[in-house]
Amino acid sequence: MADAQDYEKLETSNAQTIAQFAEDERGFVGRLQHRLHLTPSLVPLIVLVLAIIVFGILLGSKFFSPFALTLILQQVAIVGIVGAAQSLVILTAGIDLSVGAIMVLSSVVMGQFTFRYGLPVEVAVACGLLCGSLCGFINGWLVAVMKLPPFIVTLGMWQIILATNFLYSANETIRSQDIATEAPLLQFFGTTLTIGADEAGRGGANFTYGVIFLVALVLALTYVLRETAWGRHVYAVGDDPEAAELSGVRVKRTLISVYMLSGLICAFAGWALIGRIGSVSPTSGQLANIESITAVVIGGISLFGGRGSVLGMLFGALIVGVFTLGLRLLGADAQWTYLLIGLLIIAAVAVDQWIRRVSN
Amino acid sequence: MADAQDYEKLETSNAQTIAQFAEDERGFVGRLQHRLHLTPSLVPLIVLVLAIIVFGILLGSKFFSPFALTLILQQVAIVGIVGAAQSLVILTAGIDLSVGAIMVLSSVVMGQFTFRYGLPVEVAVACGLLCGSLCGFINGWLVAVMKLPPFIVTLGMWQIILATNFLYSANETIRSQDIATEAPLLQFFGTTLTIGADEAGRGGANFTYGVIFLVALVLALTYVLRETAWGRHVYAVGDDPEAAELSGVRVKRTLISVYMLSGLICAFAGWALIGRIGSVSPTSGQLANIESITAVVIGGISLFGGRGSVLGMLFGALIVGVFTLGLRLLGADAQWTYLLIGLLIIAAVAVDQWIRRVSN
Amino acid sequence: ASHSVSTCLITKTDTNPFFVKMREGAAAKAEELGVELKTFAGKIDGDHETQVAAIETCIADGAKGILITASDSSSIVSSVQQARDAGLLVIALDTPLTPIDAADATFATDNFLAGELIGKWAAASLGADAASAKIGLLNLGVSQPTVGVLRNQGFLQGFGIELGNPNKWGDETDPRIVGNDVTAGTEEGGRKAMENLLAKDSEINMVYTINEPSAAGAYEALKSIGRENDVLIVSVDGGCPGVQNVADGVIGATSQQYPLLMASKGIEAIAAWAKDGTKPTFSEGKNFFDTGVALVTDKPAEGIESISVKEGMDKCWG
Amino acid sequence: MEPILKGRNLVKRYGKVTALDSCDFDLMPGEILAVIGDNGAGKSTLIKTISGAVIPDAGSIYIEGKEVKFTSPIQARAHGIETVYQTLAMSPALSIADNMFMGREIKKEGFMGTIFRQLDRKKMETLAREKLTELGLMTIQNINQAVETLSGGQRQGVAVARAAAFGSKVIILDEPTAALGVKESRKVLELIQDVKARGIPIILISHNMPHVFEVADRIHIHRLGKRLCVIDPKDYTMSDAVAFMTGAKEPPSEAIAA
Amino acid sequence: MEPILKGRNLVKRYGKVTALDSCDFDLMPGEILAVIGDNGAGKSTLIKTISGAVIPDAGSIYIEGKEVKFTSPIQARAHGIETVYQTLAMSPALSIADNMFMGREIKKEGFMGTIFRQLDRKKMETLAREKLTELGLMTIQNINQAVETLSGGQRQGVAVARAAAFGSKVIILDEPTAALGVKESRKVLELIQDVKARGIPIILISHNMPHVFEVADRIHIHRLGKRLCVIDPKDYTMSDAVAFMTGAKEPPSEAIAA
Ligand SMILES: Nc1ncnc2c1ncn2[C@@H]1O[C@H](COP(=O)(O)OP(=O)(O)OP(=O)(O)O)[C@@H](O)[C@H]1O
Ligand SMILES: Nc1ncnc2c1ncn2[C@@H]1O[C@H](COP(=O)(O)OP(=O)(O)OP(=O)(O)O)[C@@H](O)[C@H]1O
Ligand SMILES: [Mg+2]
Ligand SMILES: [Mg+2]
Repeated sequence: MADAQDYEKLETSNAQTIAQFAEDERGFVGRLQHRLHLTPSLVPLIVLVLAIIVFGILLGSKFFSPFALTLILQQVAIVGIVGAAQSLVILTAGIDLSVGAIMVLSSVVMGQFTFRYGLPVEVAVACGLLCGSLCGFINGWLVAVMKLPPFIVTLGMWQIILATNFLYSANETIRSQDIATEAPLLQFFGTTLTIGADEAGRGGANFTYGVIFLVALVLALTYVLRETAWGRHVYAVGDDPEAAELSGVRVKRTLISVYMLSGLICAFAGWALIGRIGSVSPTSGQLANIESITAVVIGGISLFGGRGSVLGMLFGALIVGVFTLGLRLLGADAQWTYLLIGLLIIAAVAVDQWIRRVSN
Repeated sequence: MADAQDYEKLETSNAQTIAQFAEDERGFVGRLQHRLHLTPSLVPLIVLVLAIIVFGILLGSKFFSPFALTLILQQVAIVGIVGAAQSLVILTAGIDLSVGAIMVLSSVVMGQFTFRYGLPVEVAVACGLLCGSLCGFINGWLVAVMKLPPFIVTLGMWQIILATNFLYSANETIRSQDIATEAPLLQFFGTTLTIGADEAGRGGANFTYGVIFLVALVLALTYVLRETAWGRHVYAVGDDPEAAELSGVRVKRTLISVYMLSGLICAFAGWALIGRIGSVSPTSGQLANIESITAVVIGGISLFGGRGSVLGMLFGALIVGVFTLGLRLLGADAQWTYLLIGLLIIAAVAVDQWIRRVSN
Repeated sequence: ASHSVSTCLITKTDTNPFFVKMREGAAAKAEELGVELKTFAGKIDGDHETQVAAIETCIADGAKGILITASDSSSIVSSVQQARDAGLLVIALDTPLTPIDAADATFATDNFLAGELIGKWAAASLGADAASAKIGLLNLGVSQPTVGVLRNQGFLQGFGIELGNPNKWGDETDPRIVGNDVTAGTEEGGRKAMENLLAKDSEINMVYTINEPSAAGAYEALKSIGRENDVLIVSVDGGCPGVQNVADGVIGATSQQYPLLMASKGIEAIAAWAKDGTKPTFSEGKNFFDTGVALVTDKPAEGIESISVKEGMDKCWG
Repeated sequence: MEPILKGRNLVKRYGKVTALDSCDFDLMPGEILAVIGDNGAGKSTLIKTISGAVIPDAGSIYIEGKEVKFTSPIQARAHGIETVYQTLAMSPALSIADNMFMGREIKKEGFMGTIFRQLDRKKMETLAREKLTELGLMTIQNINQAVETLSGGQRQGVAVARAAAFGSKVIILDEPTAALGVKESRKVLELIQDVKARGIPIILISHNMPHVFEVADRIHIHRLGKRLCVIDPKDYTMSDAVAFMTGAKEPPSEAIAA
Repeated sequence: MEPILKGRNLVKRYGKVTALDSCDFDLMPGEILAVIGDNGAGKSTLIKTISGAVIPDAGSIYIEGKEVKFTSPIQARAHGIETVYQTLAMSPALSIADNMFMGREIKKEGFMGTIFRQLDRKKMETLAREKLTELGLMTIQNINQAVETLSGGQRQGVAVARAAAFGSKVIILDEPTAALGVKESRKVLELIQDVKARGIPIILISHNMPHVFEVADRIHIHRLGKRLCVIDPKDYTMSDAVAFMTGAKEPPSEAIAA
């Protein structure tokens, strides 16, 4: 019965002449396309740079000044931090509708623990961060262990956390002045570094600690996602959880850790929020969900999981920030700005898709 | 070279003794499980019936009366109609965040065309329906032809349509009294059929035409999705668009038709909305998105497309309606109600998942 | 105690402290009079359908009366009619219905007057500078809810700016107006809107805000660039943190409203109606019961009646 | 004789990879043409350009001498070209019957069909069962079973049955027996002969040399994105074919000209 | 001799279908055991219960005589059981190297590895390339290519290379050569022999009878969810095996007892 396989045997004696297609030589455009394809976050970056250039030309120094540009950074800081949390979850093919609620509840916990119970502010902050992680853990447990769809889990948790927030805080605001005198640590992320202001202290580049935290967070997450085993597992789980499980990833543990980390980041966002608005207000953050998801999607992260980078999300958030401020400065009124941002969301993604298509 | 295949040849002469596994005999539970597995919409139906029974026991005739039960139907009519549109889109693995905006814009068009331009009300209604379909077409075109992600397309369109709505309507409400005297057709879906009221016209079962339309729509869509080629194509596209394309489905055409139909249904929802609230109000419908998605997901339709039924969505909407009314009648305050509804959303889906798991 | 009389309170939202206090006022009064109270609210400002559903629920529940702050003052009318037809007493709180007689009674503040008071005060405080003021207007939302429009237009009228369409903000042509932006009535929105306007013109020196949280947010934006002392902020509401902010110099002046009063009066009226069928009466010369509005500031301007911050603190809510 | 299907200078690049590199291709009427080649040689890409699933970057395709430009598989199907893709192209959540009739559903007769456009499920199910029985795929218990619950081999059987049932001009099979059992593979080979007997030409991609040499009239050897040569299985041994395919031997010059 | 891996009375139902019906199973140390059977006979289900990917409804599994209960494939891997699934189980968007080292990544040495937990990409890439070269999968140009851009056969090659590189006690291969070319299949068979020479037993599921008869020490014939019999390839012909498998012939009683 062996003779039929002789035709196969013959082959193996053949020397290992390695078959190799000729590399296709291309010009600059080709190499650029290839680069874009390999680094998807380049695409939103290009859109961002183009947007800044266009608004810079249209508006001149009013827009293209250190003051206005760093203002955008400040305005997107909260959305960016929450967007980082959202990115992690979306990379696992989930979605987190409760990010805004977790953020607000955490900030309320920090505030109330300090002012209502008189705890040292450091302890209160730690409790707030713990609270965020706990909310994240519940999300993660329901998604990973109970195998419920993330959308519905976080939709439910959104309502639960928000209602808890209102019930617990009794809708009471803690005023900025009180915080500044009694617990300035809560406003830590609001501290501003100003570079190059005029004598009166106006203009110049303003970096709040919140902005610096955002940038550091995005860089750290980029490193973790690219360079550690945990990061690869996050991508694998988002890509195909069944295949990941079969090839040795602890899918449940990875999912729970992602949701917990997301909750923790949201709690940091809550802290940064106190820095930004000065006060602790239980009604903030209602739009954080939709804004963070917008940033993530414009940033090129696939809602089906496994593809995209946190850096892209940051550019996505900045694109929205640039358009919002740019359009307002151009004199568009609030409703028109709203409409144009809608158009530009679609246009930004269309450009992105177009570039990707060309490079394929 | 043929001899190696002799072992194969031998086989084919063998008579067609058909290999068949023994059918596994099971008891009642087994058959029920199997039934649940085959008809996924049974699961939300069971949750619904249980919820009605529990609230009926807790609240007695206040809840378990024709009046209260039909009231729930009226309260979910709009969400249900929008949910039907949402279901279609979600079955294709998309999502439509613009449903609420399309609904409101269509109702504003119907109202303004009648009152601002003095068009005959039939023409104005037709224009409203056309407007909805057109919005749907734009969504569909961007998704199918431009290949943009549905989430981002409808997010952008949501903002665009809503801003258009505010700009066009100048935020003006058309009053119920004016509509009733000048263009009663706009309130058509508000017409109520009362069965079994007392002499004073109170109590009894109240069915508005809107409710009847909802039921008819759901039945019609169920038929179309199950029994026509188009319906099978919708499922195939949602399941795996590439495979559908390769096996001969006109994916683009199917997608565009789905979004257009969804837009048209939203326009009908806009018409029904006028019937429900009496007036034409440009600020209505802000929550239609999230509520319709909630209904769809509780109804067991997969957000990843291709699985679930419109009937399930209807039960999903009713579950939310029953809980909302039941909890309010039990005297829970609004925040507690939200909190409990959040819990119940998660619980309903957990039960659903549990039943599915057992039946596997 | 078993409550024979049941009432409903339906507010626009139950997260805004204004409505929270209204609910507390109602609850306290209801407790005192032995009336059962159920509260309802829209999920967001402008959430009209939930209010309609709430009215239906109240009817199904057999309530004697409804207190409502309508999200959409004219759209709610048919539902209100339905409730009245079912024998319920309906009282509009804070926001009058259109037409105003669609409700059995209205207990409200005059929001236009509230705006006008701070407008006049601001013009007087700026004195000669008013003619060259640079004004930023921080409104509620793009859907232009009535309350927001009334306060905004009242402020402009009081300040001496010619109005365009009085039912709409944003169509004024006065060059002193730098721009409008929306805040959603929150600190976050207030800060962002203020930043946007500052980027447009950093010389803004007069800011109108829809409520005190957005004023606090605007102040943070100014503080971050060191201009908190050369900009005058005015606001409306009179919540305790807001009045405290007037004391601290964050806000120049605010128009104080009295939600607790509205709510407790409303509960009293329904209790009376349930007892013997008496309907509430109106304030003299008005077609509604005015629960009043007072300008709170420690820098009174000539010819404009105001109360001191201390007095404001005594009457404040939330 | 004019080829029924002809490809000239087909080029397809994926990023850096050139999957098709000026590839030619000929299918004669009524023949079984086998396409063999190493993994990644570009065989699947070649047949995808022919079936409209991939649009080539350059080159032209002719059906019975007339140039055609397919932009979707539906157009190729309208020309009677039916394909079983290596990835099978089925909707996992739908039933076997639904999948077999996807895109060419049968409507009920009478007004239920014309007005209400109702599908004739019974007829489709009967036909589907018939086709599967022909292939001997009888371990499938339920024609309404979702495709995702089938074993890998069962899925492949369904895909082959679909192509055989509907192909009218050309049938393309990309590794149709890869996951099939001995018995089932046999059935597919028989089916290929049946189809050929009906006068319909077949393109068969396979790594199974005995199968290829058993049924093929001509063998197209693909290497590095190109047609290396075309040989007659009667003139060469399997060892020769494998040697050409892997580059161990130079192909004869007359085969290159063929 | 004690079997290294033993299954007794394994049962697995999917809804109405009984995929495993009181199935027994034995793998002896150092042997190559082939599992053959019709499509849908339950072969994949059997090996999934052994590799922890599916939890059986009933029955027990023993490793070296000790009962084990796997609830996840990770546990089986921890016991040195490495599996190539029919569906391959790879993350399409990740690179070849990422996929090969999924779940057992190599960290950098020094504090970058211990504190910052940085992966040693270079080492992983070098190792991955080595393994692929051993299999002769050299048409893969770039070890950082996403798996989704590979041809079907290339993917299979990567999966086999992964199992061969890491299996220490048992290697299970579910149709490892189904999509492979002649040359590549050959390499896999050689690899199987190599692994056996290292003393590691192998379970091979295949529909390719010549391959099975070439490498197997014993052949487990699976039919209708059960082990029908176990035969020695030296005592029977391929025709016999196929006849048993399809029910055309009764298996000899001594084989059933085996
Ligand atoms: N969608 C794609 N994106 C990028 N590269 C691709 C894509 N499809 C195929 N390729 C590449 O093109 C080359 C040819 O692939 P093709 O699938 O045509 O090979 P094949 O001859 O069918 O191989 P096999 O016998 O393994 O199926 C391979 O190197 C593969 O990596
Ligand atoms: N997840 C599942 N859900 C339902 N039924 C399944 C599932 N997996 C397998 N089956 C059924 O179990 C039976 C055995 O399948 P299995 O995949 O084990 O067969 P196999 O012997 O590996 O076949 P092949 O040679 O085609 O791979 C089949 O009838 C199949 O339809
Ligand atoms: Mg191929
Ligand atoms: Mg198998």
